[in-house]
Amino acid sequence: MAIKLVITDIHASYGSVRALMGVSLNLQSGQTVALLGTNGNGKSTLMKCVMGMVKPSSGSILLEIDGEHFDLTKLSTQEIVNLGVALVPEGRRLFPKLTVQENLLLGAFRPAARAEIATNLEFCYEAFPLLKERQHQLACSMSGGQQQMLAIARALMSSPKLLLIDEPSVGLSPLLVSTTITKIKELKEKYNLTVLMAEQSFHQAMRIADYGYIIVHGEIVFHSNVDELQNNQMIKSFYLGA
Amino acid sequence: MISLDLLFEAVIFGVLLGSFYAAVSLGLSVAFGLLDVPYVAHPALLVLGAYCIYLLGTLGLDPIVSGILLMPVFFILGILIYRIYYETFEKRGSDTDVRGLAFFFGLAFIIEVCLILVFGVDQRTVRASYIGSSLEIGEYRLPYRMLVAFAIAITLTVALTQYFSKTFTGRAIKAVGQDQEALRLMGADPVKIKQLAFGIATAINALAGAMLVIVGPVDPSMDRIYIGRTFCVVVLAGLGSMSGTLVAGLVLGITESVVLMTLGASWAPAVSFGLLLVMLGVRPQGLFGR
Amino acid sequence: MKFWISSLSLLAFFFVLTLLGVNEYFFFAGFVVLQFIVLATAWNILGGYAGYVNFGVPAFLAVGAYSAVVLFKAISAPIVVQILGGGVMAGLLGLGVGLLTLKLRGIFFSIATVAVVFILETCVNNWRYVGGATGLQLTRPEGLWLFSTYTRFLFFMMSLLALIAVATARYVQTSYLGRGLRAVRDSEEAAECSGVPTLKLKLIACTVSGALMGVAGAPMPMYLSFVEPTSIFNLSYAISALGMPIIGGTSHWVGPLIGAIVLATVQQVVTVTISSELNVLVLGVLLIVFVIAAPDGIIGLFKKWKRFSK
Amino acid sequence: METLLKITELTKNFGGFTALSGVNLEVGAGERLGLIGPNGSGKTTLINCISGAFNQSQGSIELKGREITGLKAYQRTRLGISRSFQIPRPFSSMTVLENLLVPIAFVGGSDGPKEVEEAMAILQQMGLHLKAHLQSNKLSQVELRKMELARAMAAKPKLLISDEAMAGLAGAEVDEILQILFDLNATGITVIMIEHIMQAVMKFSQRVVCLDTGKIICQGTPSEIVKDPHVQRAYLGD
Repeated sequence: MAIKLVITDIHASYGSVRALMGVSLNLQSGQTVALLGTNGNGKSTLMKCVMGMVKPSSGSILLEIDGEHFDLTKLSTQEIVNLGVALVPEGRRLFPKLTVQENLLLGAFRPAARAEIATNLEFCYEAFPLLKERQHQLACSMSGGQQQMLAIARALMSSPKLLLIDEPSVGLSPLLVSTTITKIKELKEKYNLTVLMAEQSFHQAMRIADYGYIIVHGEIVFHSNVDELQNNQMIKSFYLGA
Repeated sequence: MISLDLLFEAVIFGVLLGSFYAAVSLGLSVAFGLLDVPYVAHPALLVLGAYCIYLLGTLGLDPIVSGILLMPVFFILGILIYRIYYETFEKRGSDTDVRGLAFFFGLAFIIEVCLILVFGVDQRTVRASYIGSSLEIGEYRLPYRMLVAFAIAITLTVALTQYFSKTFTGRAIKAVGQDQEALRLMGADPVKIKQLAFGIATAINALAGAMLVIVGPVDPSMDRIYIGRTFCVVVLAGLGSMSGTLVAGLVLGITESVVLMTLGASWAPAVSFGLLLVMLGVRPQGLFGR
Repeated sequence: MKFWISSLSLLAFFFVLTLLGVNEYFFFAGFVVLQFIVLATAWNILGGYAGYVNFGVPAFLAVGAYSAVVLFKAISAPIVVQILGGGVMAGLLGLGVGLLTLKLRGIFFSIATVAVVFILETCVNNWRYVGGATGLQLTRPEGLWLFSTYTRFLFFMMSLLALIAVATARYVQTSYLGRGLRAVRDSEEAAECSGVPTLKLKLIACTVSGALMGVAGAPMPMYLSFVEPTSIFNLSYAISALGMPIIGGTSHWVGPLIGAIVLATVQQVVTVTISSELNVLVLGVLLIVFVIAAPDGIIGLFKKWKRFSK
Repeated sequence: METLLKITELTKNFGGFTALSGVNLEVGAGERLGLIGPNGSGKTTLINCISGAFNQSQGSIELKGREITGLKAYQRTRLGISRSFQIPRPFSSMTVLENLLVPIAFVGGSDGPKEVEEAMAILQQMGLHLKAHLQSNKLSQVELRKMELARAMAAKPKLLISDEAMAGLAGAEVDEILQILFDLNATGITVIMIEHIMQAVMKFSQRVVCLDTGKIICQGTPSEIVKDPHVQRAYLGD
């Protein structure tokens, strides 16, 4: 199942959130790409453009699945999700007054995922045993870390071909951040998911990314494979504005 | 002191009355409880349903049968009303509060006045085998028409609860009011889901309208007292919980029937509104609000 | 100043009118139109300026009317005292309703005001002293001061009340109160952080609006020389008091005035020529049309037309 | 530097979740204080407690030695605590000038011609005077931010809290807002700045406080903060 995402020269702004000024990025099958930078720099805006929630003013977003080409800027969010693209949104956006199970079942709303609902549910409960225990509990009554797990599981319920994760570490204590990232790494490898992850925490992202892009003020200022990123001194200055 | 078995009879009658109140409030529980649409025209739709049943009754149709026949018509009517509301208010995101309320309040009055102009102000009833006779248990006489209303109420509530928990669109309807953007991320179109929910909410009014005219004669301005009763039940139930609506309906029915028996009919109308005011003040999220 | 000159001369004109041999029906209908001016203007102080939709207009009318009845029956108070009493009691009800705004907004506030109507109606139905559900006959005194008939006197009294209502609305709108209330309507949170005592302003608006509605209701028992709950606790008063400002335009005190004059006159004509139900239908339809097509009402259209034609 | 604001053992929890636990902070009169920390660290909760939008669960807040915990937000604004909002909240039915006349009327007590001049002066300072009579919902994003600051200024504050006034703005616009805040501080107004744009915070602040998971993890001059391991861990992740 070959998948390719090619983003070229995207310009976009979204309410008060950072404008994007000519962002280009691409993602190969099975690859995990990290989008790095402190928040308010455009990471979420880019994710929203890919999901069709924000219409870029110029530039193109092409998704290739098994040889078939789709221009995501022309599709609605529903159509993009139906192609097999899933987003774990910033701030998780669970349905607070619905139970864990109801949230998960809603994840499988798209027709293709409904057929595999039993296997996906069983897989989620096995990957996140806590969710199985609390399946009849309301989403709002769960802690930050548990909600993050539920949000990821809900996205997996749609058996996605391309998984987008927007700032999973927000609001989590450092310990929980590393367990979340470890779980994503595990799932990614087990089902060779193609993942695009926006993350503030540089070191955490490095644990699972193959390739990284640094975005500052809506522009990609640096991108390279992970090892080069690791030992590059400039990174700290971008992050801390020293 | 009122005798115990009189009180017992009042409670039994209250259960039957309460289940009827629950059934007529289910539509509002969906439209207002789940979707937060200020649907003050819901009771007017109810009375409109009752009059349509009366009309079909003159052709000899049994009220429940005509109620079921009418459901698809009211389903489309509901979708139409929502489209107008969506295009004028929700889409433009303007302050829907004042004008949204005025829209539905105006709609309720238009329906009421049209009914007066067409049918006049005097009351209308329907005939059916189960209206007028009662079931005798010991020395209690339970009117069949109330038992029928009770049965319909229970089946409607169970059917709706199942729909909302077992089907995909049902769950989506429950979710759309909580986070519309997140539902879009699940691959559902929130506008279509809300439209479907509104269609269902209004379709229920066809069957509930049948119950209204079965339980007693109807007149055009009956919708005003039902604004109190339906909103009391929905607020009491906690927004958007179907089973809560049934229980809240029973609470209102029993309270009203006991007050009817003790203080007399003249105090009954104030019960639902009094309860509503207390609930709004003390616990706006209702008994079962989550 | 222009406001005071024009309104006082209008008042003088009405006074002269009562002396002339004009057909009695004119004063009978005129009273209703003026009453709606007071109602619509009063509703707009809370609904238009602060954005809280009060459906409970009949309750305030009834509190005004029944306070007048009690004052008349108990101490046969003159009409002026009845009006003052009605205004004070309705103002207190307004304060009570205002406290609701502490917790309730939007539809919850509106539904609570509907509840007040039905609760008060049930209480009055069970209150023998004021005639309960069957109502009460009241004997009207003969003509008063220089007015040949009592209806002419009431007509002039209501025109005076209309002036007071419009002047109050004008004062509220142009003073810091109006600015504060509009800030509360646009964003209550930002208003609180700009030093606006939001609760105090909402209470003032509710009390003033309530008192003015009470004052509009107080002369009704004398006007009809009969009072009964079902006719006064009628929700169509709510639809009128809400519809007229929305049709006229809620952002300026002239809006409710225009809306009331236009619609109340149409209603009087329709009631006489066809049927009273039809006038509620006319109002309902116009309300929906304006809410959808012209959200800023007649003055909105006028402003657009003026800007367009410049 | 004499103390303007003193916060002792401030704690705030929502249901089970503790947003702030035992925060102690003193802000000097005329100081430029930066407040940083990752999302969800409690920054917004802290300023909501100071401005009166929330009531804290425990702890006290003193303005110039006077306890203000019981006061409502509008009373605190009148005492000199002004704030702008992260997501601008204009009075959309009013013009830009009228937006400023609300705080002037309700804090100053009158709004005659003299006050209109005062408002125009503030707008002049913000570069918005040409748009004074424009309906406020027609302003651009950066103009809305400037009007928020202008409205906060119109309340004659002693303490101005700028809540992410620069989030999402272009480089040049960031510098504009930064210069405005510098000018305001120069007139003796204490400023607490909350931003994610590190260059802006480091350039503006005399002292920077870093919050994480509801606690102050360190404070110091900008150069100290950048080198502090806690901050790096909070921002870069361990």
